[in-house]
Amino acid sequence: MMDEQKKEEPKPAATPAGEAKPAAAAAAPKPPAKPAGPAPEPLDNELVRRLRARFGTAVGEATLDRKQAIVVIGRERLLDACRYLKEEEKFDFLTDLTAVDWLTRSPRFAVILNLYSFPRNERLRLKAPVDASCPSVTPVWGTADWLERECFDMFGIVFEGHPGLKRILLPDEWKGHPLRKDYDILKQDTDWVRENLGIESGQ
Amino acid sequence: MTLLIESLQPLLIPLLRIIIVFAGISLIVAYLVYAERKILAHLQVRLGPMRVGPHGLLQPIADGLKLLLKEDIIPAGADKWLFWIAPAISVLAAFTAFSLVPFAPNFCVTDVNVGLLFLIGISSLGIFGIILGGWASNSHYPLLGALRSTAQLVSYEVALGFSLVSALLLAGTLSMKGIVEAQAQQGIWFAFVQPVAFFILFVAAIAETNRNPFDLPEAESELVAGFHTEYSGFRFSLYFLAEYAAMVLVSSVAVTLFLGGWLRPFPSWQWLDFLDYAPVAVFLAGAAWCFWEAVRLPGTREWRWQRLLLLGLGAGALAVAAGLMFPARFLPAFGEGQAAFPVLAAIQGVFWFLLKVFLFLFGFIWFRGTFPRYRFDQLMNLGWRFMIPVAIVNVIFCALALGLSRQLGWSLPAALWLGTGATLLVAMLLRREEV
Amino acid sequence: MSFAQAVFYALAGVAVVSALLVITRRNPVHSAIWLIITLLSVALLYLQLQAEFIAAVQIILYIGGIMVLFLFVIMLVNLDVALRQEQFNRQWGVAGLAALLLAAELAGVIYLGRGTAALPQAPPGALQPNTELIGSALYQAYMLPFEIASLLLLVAMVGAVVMARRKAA
Amino acid sequence: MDQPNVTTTVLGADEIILNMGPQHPSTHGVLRVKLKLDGEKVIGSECIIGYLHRGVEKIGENRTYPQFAPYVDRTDYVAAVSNGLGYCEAVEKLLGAEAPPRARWVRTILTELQRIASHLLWLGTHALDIGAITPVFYTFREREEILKIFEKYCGARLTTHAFRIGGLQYETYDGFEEEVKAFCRDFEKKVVEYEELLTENRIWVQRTRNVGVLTPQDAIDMGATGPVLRGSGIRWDIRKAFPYAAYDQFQFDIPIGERGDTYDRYLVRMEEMRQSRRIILQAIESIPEGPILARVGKVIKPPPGEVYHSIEAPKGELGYYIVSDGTTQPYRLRIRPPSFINLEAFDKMVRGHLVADVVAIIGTLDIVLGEVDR
Repeated sequence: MMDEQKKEEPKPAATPAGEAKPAAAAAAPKPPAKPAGPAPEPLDNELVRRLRARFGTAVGEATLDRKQAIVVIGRERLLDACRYLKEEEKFDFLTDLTAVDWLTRSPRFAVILNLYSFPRNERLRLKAPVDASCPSVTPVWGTADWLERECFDMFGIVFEGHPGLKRILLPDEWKGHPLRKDYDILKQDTDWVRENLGIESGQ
Repeated sequence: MTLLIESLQPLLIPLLRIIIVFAGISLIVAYLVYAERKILAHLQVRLGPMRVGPHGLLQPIADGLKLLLKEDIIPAGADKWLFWIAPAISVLAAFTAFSLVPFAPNFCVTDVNVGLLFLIGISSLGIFGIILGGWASNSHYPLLGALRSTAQLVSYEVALGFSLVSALLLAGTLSMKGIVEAQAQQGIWFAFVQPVAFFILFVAAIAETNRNPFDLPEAESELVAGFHTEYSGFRFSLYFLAEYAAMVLVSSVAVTLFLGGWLRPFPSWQWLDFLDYAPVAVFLAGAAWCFWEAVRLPGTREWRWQRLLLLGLGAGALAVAAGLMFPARFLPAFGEGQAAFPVLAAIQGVFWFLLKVFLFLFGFIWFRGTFPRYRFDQLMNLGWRFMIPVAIVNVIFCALALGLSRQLGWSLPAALWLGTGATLLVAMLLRREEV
Repeated sequence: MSFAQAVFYALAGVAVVSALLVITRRNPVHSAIWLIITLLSVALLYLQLQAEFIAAVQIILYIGGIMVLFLFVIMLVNLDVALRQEQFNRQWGVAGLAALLLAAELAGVIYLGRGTAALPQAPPGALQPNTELIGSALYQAYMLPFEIASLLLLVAMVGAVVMARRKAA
Repeated sequence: MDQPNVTTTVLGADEIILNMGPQHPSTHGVLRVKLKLDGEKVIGSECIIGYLHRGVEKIGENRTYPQFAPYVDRTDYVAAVSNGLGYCEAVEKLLGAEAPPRARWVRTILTELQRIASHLLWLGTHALDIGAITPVFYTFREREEILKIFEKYCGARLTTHAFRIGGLQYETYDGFEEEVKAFCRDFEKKVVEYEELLTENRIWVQRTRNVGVLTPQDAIDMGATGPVLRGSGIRWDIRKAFPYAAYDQFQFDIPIGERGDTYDRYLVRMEEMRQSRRIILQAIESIPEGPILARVGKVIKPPPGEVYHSIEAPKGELGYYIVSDGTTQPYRLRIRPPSFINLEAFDKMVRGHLVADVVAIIGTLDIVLGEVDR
């Protein structure tokens, strides 16, 4: 555990005081016996406070899971929040953008943005609960282009404002979005397979 | 009937020569491919062809058979007539040009007094094989390959031409034979007094034959196979043949113009006369190697055939060596009585000529194993903004040197070296400008 | 008819027929190929006249140089459009008439002057040394015209470069 | 002669569309690139990917945690060890467990060997694309030595599945240290050999200098990581920023480029190989004794929650985002593929260059289509 903490501490000198991590480390309870394992806990640091001050109720729950900061943001303020995070808080790097399908929840999907800040050497995970559409963050980070296309391809989430939203990994005519939970692992677009590959099944 | 035979008489000897040259060049080309694969393989820490025959020696034949038996595909949208004729043009041009190459003082198909011009003219027809083949395929990659080819060949032909001019100035003749004789007479190979021209010729020759680092028309990683992407089977093998024949051709031209053609090294130095026996020595060495290998093979039964083959080869080489040393007095037919060993004397020229050509070809293969490929604009820059100006400057200085030596009685080599130095200075200036 | 004459007529025939094919082919690449054949047969005619140098230069410059560039340009332009265009416009009747008139005139002139203009016999062998003779003719006897011609070519070249540049800018 | 019915390609003075791939010698797999050309100049491009899509992430949701480990080897199949490290550490983080020191040391050694192997493959093919046909044979010679070590260690050369959640699959074999040391000893000279062939070769420099320039701003904006990012002059490496395995124990430098062109990326990767060698030598000298597997239980059942863990794979940041719902299978498993995101910068890098440069740029991005498409 000690080793783990050491790792999490920001290394390069370029980093200003990383708010999230030390606060978290202080708040972290001593790990109990093995089976319990780590669990999410609420997060309240400078960054979250600034975000709340600026975006009010759009900023939802902020948690710290496995010492990683997670902030939930409403979809209507997502683009503004991203812009703010990039320009003011120096989260200049969009590491990853993906989604999770919570089949039974409402809104159904959570779009996950994994941000990183070079000056702070710190990661931040944004979660935006959305139903079928989500504002595109391509104006903020160029990376989002393909990542949002992949997300659309796999989950069917429409990113509003995306310059060319179309499928990226699957064929354009494919029906269905494979990473949705109601898309069975053995399911496939049999019509497409028959028409384009000339076989009955691609599996 | 007799009249017909008599009227054909003058055609007979040239016909025989044509057949010998054609067969010889075909063989050389086939084994050039083998040599390339072997040399490249050894440069690249691998073995190359090893399966067909001992050390893969029969590989070229197997390759040829394979290509002949392959299905011949003509793309649907192709211009069939042109698609059919284009490879033939390439091969025809490459092989016809050999009729003007003097392999030895007494052996060339024909010697024309504008021989070099004809040779360049005929070999420049080979471009049409590439252009038309690329166009007739009706496909993007071949077309791009053909366009690249055209631009490249036309550009480098200029540099090539200028580098030839300086040799012509020194020789004072356009006859291929005359050029070699001029080198014999002046007692120096032109490469030693015109190194810049020789270098430019070498580089331009690589570019003209589409070899690495100038192999853009068929750059595999960019244009798949360039102008012959759509070709297969026999037609592809024609292109292949033409390309390698062109390599041998430009090497022959370079050897004739700059490396003294059939002359042995330093022909005017008497104390090097023992070099005349080099062909014999080569065969003797070959025989010795065969025998040594045969002895070294393990004594078990499965190596019996290998051993027999090696022994046979060794014996053959010995026989050839003995044949070369056949004394003159048993051969009245040769009767001139000039050479003590007439067979050796006859083979002498061809031996040295081919040796030099092979050295040149080795350079081609070595380059291929070493250099990355130029980009198209860089190739053009090199050609137009460096090679051609330098070649022109070189011609001017060469002419100046000639004038100086004729009018003022300067020593010709000294004047030429001075000119070379001046050319190199100009080249350095050009280079600096570019960087 | 001697062997040489037969060769001459064969070559001349090839030259004329392929020249006709040059203007009648719809596909410019084919036209270019026929033009190459025309030029080649002309080169062979030079050879028959023992003008080896001219023949070699004909092959190098016209076939190996100019025709290659022709083909280069043809490949760069849109051939589909060319194939769909009318090959002969409405003036072809008038043009044909003019050509016929010209041919008649030429034939008439040759017929009328058949006795007077005796062509000199070609020398039996090649003029030796061929290349040197041309060289000295060009650089001694016809120095001025030669230089003027090369100046003209230079001007044309500079003009081409200027035009190309302006277009790019 | 019959009138030919030629359907000539439209090659007006304007644009043509050139399709490269999916079967093309230098697209490194089944990448398809549509190039919009003006003559030979590229004025636009579109990458068409997905030919190798196998739904790895979907498979991950339907396998238990240990079952999925071999699948990650098949994403970036030329750097399977790195993939395995990333996945195992991500699951360990999710569990709150940590591999014992000996395991971490061995992981570091194998991962750095894998980095060298991956870079060697890149170097060979990149040089081949630019027309130098010889280096590929030299690099494969050395790569072979690394693969032999892998084979001896875990029985596989390519898809190694070398690690296990909680530590190592196997104890090292007898003579492992000596063989790794011997490799490192020889490898120093070999790098010099490659550099002699290429680094100062005029043609190589001309072909790669100022080709595919990616400014630092663009590199960050396009999410480039790994040597692509460092080539643009940003000194960022996850091994330093968020040390994992045993990287915090060793000294090594992070090379960066100045201009962000293909040549700089080449130099960066060459230096990275040297630094990897340095790390391996330090690690092999100090392997601690002890267990190789932490106590993680027979059934891997992480508590609910989520984790993102990333490592510096040879191609860039390889991240795993795993959401657990407390069962034995991940609820959501996301792989952040470095190749995929680096390839995104392709269009930006390729505009204004020639077709020949396209090939150089694909090579310098060092993509593996198995990872791009997953």
